[in-house]
Amino acid sequence: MTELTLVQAVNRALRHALQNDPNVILLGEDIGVNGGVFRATEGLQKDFGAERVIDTPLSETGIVGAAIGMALYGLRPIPEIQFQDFIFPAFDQIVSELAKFRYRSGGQYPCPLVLRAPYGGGIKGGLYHSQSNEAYFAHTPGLKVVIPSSPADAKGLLLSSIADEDPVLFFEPKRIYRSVTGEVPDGDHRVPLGTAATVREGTDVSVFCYGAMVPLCTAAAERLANDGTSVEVVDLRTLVPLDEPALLASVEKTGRAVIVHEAPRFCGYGAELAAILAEKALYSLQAPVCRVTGYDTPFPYALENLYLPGVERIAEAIRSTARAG
Amino acid sequence: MTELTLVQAVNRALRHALQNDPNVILLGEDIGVNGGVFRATEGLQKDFGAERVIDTPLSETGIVGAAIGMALYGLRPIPEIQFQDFIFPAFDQIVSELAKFRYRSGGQYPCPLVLRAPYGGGIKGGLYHSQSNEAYFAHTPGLKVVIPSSPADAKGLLLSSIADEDPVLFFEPKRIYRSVTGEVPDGDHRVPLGTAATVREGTDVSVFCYGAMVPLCTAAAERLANDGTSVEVVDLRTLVPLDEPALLASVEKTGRAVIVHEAPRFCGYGAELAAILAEKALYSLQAPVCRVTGYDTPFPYALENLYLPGVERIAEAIRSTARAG
Amino acid sequence: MPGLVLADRAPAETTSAPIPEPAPAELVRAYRTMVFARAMDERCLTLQRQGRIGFYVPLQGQEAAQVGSASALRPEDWIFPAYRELAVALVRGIPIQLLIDQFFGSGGDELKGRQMPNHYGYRRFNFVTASSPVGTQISQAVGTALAARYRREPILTIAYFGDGTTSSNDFHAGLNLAGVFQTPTIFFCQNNQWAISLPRERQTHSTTLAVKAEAYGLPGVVVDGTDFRAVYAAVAAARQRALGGGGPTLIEAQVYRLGPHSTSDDPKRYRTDEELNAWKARDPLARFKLELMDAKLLNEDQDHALWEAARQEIARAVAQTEATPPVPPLSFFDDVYAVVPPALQEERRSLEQLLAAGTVRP
Amino acid sequence: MPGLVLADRAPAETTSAPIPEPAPAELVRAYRTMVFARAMDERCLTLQRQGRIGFYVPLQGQEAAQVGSASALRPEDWIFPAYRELAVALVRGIPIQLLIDQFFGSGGDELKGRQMPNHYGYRRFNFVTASSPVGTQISQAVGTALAARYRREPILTIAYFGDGTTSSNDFHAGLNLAGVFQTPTIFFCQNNQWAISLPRERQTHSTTLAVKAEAYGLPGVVVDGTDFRAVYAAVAAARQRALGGGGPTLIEAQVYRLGPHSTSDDPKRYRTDEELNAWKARDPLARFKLELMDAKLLNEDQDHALWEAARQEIARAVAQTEATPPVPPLSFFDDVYAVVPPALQEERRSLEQLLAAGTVRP
Ligand SMILES: Cc1ncc(C[n+]2csc(CCOP(=O)(O)OP(=O)(O)O)c2C)c(N)n1
Ligand SMILES: Cc1ncc(C[n+]2csc(CCOP(=O)(O)OP(=O)(O)O)c2C)c(N)n1
Ligand SMILES: [Mg+2]
Ligand SMILES: [Mg+2]
Repeated sequence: MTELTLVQAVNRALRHALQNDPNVILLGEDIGVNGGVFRATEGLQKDFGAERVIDTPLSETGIVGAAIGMALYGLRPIPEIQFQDFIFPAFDQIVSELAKFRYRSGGQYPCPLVLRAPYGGGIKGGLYHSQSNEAYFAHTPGLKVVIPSSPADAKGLLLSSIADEDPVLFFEPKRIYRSVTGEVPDGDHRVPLGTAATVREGTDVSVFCYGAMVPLCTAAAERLANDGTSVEVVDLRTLVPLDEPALLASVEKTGRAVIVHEAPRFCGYGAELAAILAEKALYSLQAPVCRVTGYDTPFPYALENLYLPGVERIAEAIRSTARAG
Repeated sequence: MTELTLVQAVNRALRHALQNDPNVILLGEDIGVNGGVFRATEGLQKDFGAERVIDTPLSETGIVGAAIGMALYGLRPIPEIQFQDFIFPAFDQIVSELAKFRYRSGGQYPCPLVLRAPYGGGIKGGLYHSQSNEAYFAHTPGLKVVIPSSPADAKGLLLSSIADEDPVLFFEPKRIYRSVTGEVPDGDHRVPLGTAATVREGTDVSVFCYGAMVPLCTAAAERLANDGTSVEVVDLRTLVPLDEPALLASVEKTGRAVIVHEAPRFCGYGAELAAILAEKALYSLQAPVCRVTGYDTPFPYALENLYLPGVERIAEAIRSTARAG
Repeated sequence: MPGLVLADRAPAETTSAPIPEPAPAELVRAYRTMVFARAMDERCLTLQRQGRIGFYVPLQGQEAAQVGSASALRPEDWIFPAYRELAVALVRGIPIQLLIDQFFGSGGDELKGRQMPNHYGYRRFNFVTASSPVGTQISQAVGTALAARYRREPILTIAYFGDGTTSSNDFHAGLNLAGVFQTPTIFFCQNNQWAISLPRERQTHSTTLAVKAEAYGLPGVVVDGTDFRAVYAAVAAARQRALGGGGPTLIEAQVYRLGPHSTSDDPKRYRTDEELNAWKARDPLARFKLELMDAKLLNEDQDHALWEAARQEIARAVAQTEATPPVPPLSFFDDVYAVVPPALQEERRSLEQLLAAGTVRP
Repeated sequence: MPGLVLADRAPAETTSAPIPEPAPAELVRAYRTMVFARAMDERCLTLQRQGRIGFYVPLQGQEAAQVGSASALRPEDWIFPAYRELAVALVRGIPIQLLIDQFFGSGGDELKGRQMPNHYGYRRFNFVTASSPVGTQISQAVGTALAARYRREPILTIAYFGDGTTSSNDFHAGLNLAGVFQTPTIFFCQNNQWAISLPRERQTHSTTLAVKAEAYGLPGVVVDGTDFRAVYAAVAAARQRALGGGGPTLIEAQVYRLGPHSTSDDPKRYRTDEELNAWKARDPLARFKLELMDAKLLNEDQDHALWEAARQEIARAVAQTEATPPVPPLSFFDDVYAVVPPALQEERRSLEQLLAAGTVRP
């Protein structure tokens, strides 16, 4: 066990993978000499060489296209997109190619790779350094989508993603890259994909969240505990495949659901969670489902603290959901 | 009034716009000399010249980028993407630029244009000529999303979209381009954006759908009428902005909701509809919400008739929703 | 090298070792493959008109470019095709039964009926499964070349694409990456003069397509794509250079699409009979046949026999495909992921029930 | 023309009319703008270090390229900047108060606090609002040029971007479209040798960046971007050609980014002091100052006064911005659409209630 920040845990996982699997190759903008703009790849080019930690030209299209070509050949590439906001030039490669290669070839060409990108707001990044674009990828069959919320999960989920036989989009909550520290197991620590974590048990209201929203939801839950409301906080960790049993079990227990994410509400990931509840847990629901999300606007700069769900807004939503019905 | 197919109605709307607004410019691949691979722009270059109906090189990035530049300058460009499946090379321009220009400039640079693309399955188009990608755009604040299901709506919604001050993605159900005909008003026929149409009234179950699914849902409703189940079919027509009052009013009346679309279920547009019901109509719901959609796989070729919702699958879902609870 | 010219002002690189002329037997084999491809094409266009297959992309006019380029490769080289590379597939030795099965989307299709006709690929032949969005294979081919070099495996990758596809994002990304990393990659552009209805000169304002190589610091060559030997020589030279560490090459093979873009297309809407006829006079098959006859490697009887053999083999394959049961109805749930995840299993189960109840039919 | 060379083997096009040298008053005005830009830069770097603004992108080293290019334009020409074009904005006459307001995201910001510092734009100055994703402005600039020509308005558009951005999709798409349609567009590449930590020679294997023009059939020129006159002449010539119907030009201005990529960057991690110092010796301000002093257009006292005036004006603007109230809390719901749609009105109302109740604070 070592006390690490989230970004350090990512770095450790990458180092572990580079050390233990010669097929692992990192590529991206500024990841080598510079160690990544968030230092996630710090020291790795120095230790593993420029053939394994590759500084690429400024082309997300090329980064993902080349990574796919490597994966087809049998390597385990880990491309980095500098900010999730800049993933769109690679969207065609991700959605048309990466997600569909295994399928369209009748299983001949699996394409396992882990595409890493920091996502989310709260760093005064404005429109183009703050977005949460997970829903686009969650809607794309063939991709897996993983978002850690703690240093230990960051390492464990990343190592599981690298070992996975399918393409994984691994989105890192940059806002808590350094603000959260925690004990991280050394060595080959794995957290299985597809399993949610109940980070706090409770009986009155269930809160479903992921990434940088998890600490905020936990804080809101603690606040409400003082008022006598028992809140269960479920960190989904893997958005695709979703741990649906965990979702349903929690709502069957509490009868009330609050869903929290940073992305805009309309057609966001939370819509799917709410839809599943409307389909499969309707008779358990004692109160309307409630979503606490980014508003349906682009991400603003000066007013990001109003735009983003904060502890107060989350707590208020839990409170009224607890009372409703 | 003239009896037209859906694709002819699109052509008439474009012709009307070219005739009445010198700012209207069409651009895209094979739309000029060739008249479009579906003949939607047939005859327009001949009549309005190559400066107004522009055959472009093979670059969706360039088509949309250039169209944005035209819109900034005050024109009303109508770019065509040959198949909605090929929109992804332009995804960055659409999501990062088109959707955000007005916002990021504090309102200085509106960017009104209508991006047309045929979408959907049922034409034996396989993975890359069949997709329904509306959810990606519906999740992107700043864009409007419109999908007609009849010739009259195709013309009326398209003319309203061209007159709109915001960017509109106008997706045309290619499967019913020619199979559906109907009376279409001549001249400047408009159907306002943001209003759903109740294409069939009913009291037992509400069915929400759009595009090529509308005729199938209507057929399913007719079938069930014989069994004594009264089905209301609501054609949403505008996905963004959604006519939420129409959604809620219908479910308040029937207490039961079936949602139908071709796109994969997970995080599809139907998830948002179900989520709104779980938030705002929970106490009206007498049965679980039911989604009938494409399965969560890429779009298959040989088995597309099993993949796509058909009348039987829709009717079965309505039937069991009518009985549930 | 006959018919081979260096692109307008492209950095000229000449290979040291001379490229050997193909042996007579190789020439005849190449011709036979070209005949075979043409016969397949004719047959498939008919099958499509008869409604027996849903769609087809013909290659007529491009046989010499395809057979010439593919013949200069070795089986371990990875091919990244577009959708028009039937003759490349035949050179690679992909059994026509597999191809016909794919065109029909029948139960014999190793791709399991997932894709439209012409969008095939077979891992054991190092022939990567094609997709429809143009250009995406180009940057992938560069990645595979990087991977092979990383493993110190002496192979190259070749990406096939058309004139229109030089405008794609991946053309730019792929060639730039290849230049920076000097990957063993050949970019083989079949300039068939048209991208559906857009003529080459309105696709781009550059003097040639090969000259675009210079934007990435690569050598670019133009070759007469109706001339088997010229294409063979250009590709063999590029291969030699690439494997010698000399980096990638862009080759523009000038050809003509004699048929429609696809069975959905009507070229009469956008091009003239004069143009078509001028290029028909340069039919690569006719040219190659004359050359072989001049060299006494072929006579009319032998030619006739080649066509007959091809037609019969194709007919047998079609018959076998049509006797094959269709793809199993629930198979479309496979291969989305390595293992079908629980939610998708549930979807499969629900369809299985609908099928069992007779509510929906395959 | 001093310092101007045609790109390696690019199709040379020479303009007929000679480009007039800027008048002495123009030269002095240009120098004053360069001083102003440098002073702004220094001040803003300090403001960022003090935490008074959140972020900043410096332009030091690129002043001559920016002032030289922008001075050769007319106010009706549309500018499509990247994020580093402060001196271009100053030439255009954008009041520094507006810029400082934008950097602070204060209530005076005409962009309403929507964007990070440096991502501004003002319609009335024909200076389009910048975004972060690199390159997207390039194809947009081509579309605007097409629109202007369609309206028979004699203007041109100019897109600014860096060396790294030549690898973007929109560079390829934009230059190709411009070539095909021969739009009145200047592609102005400030090759400052680095894209964050990637040096120019690992961005692309081409001999120059200007040579990429040939891939699109355009003229490409390389110009010494530390030389005001050379840049001015190159852009003026390109403008003349474009408005005469001669089509677009790619100009590569060779400069150096003397500072960090942004305030988040530490260039010591990836480049040497030797390289930096070599380029510092070519500081465009120092060079221009010497030239003006040689020509007796400037003396030390006047130079000093220019710096003082600049610093004072900037200080005044900062003070005024800091006295401005913040952007109104609910304003971020505006401008998503022309009219706030009902669902968004509902979201706004819900936040309004939370604010009114004191649950959340601005
Ligand atoms: C990204 C994308 N846009 C549009 C299309 C539709 N389309 C299919 S083929 C084609 C023309 C391709 O021309 P070219 O590259 O010259 O190849 P050719 O068909 O002539 O062999 C177009 C526009 C597509 N497949 N992909
Ligand atoms: C599409 C995209 N990918 C990545 C980034 C992150 N990024 C910001 S600036 C930059 C380097 C740009 O280099 P260059 O074009 O040379 O311009 P310079 O900053 O040197 O002026 C990168 C990689 C981005 N803004 N957009
Ligand atoms: Mg072609
Ligand atoms: Mg640079």
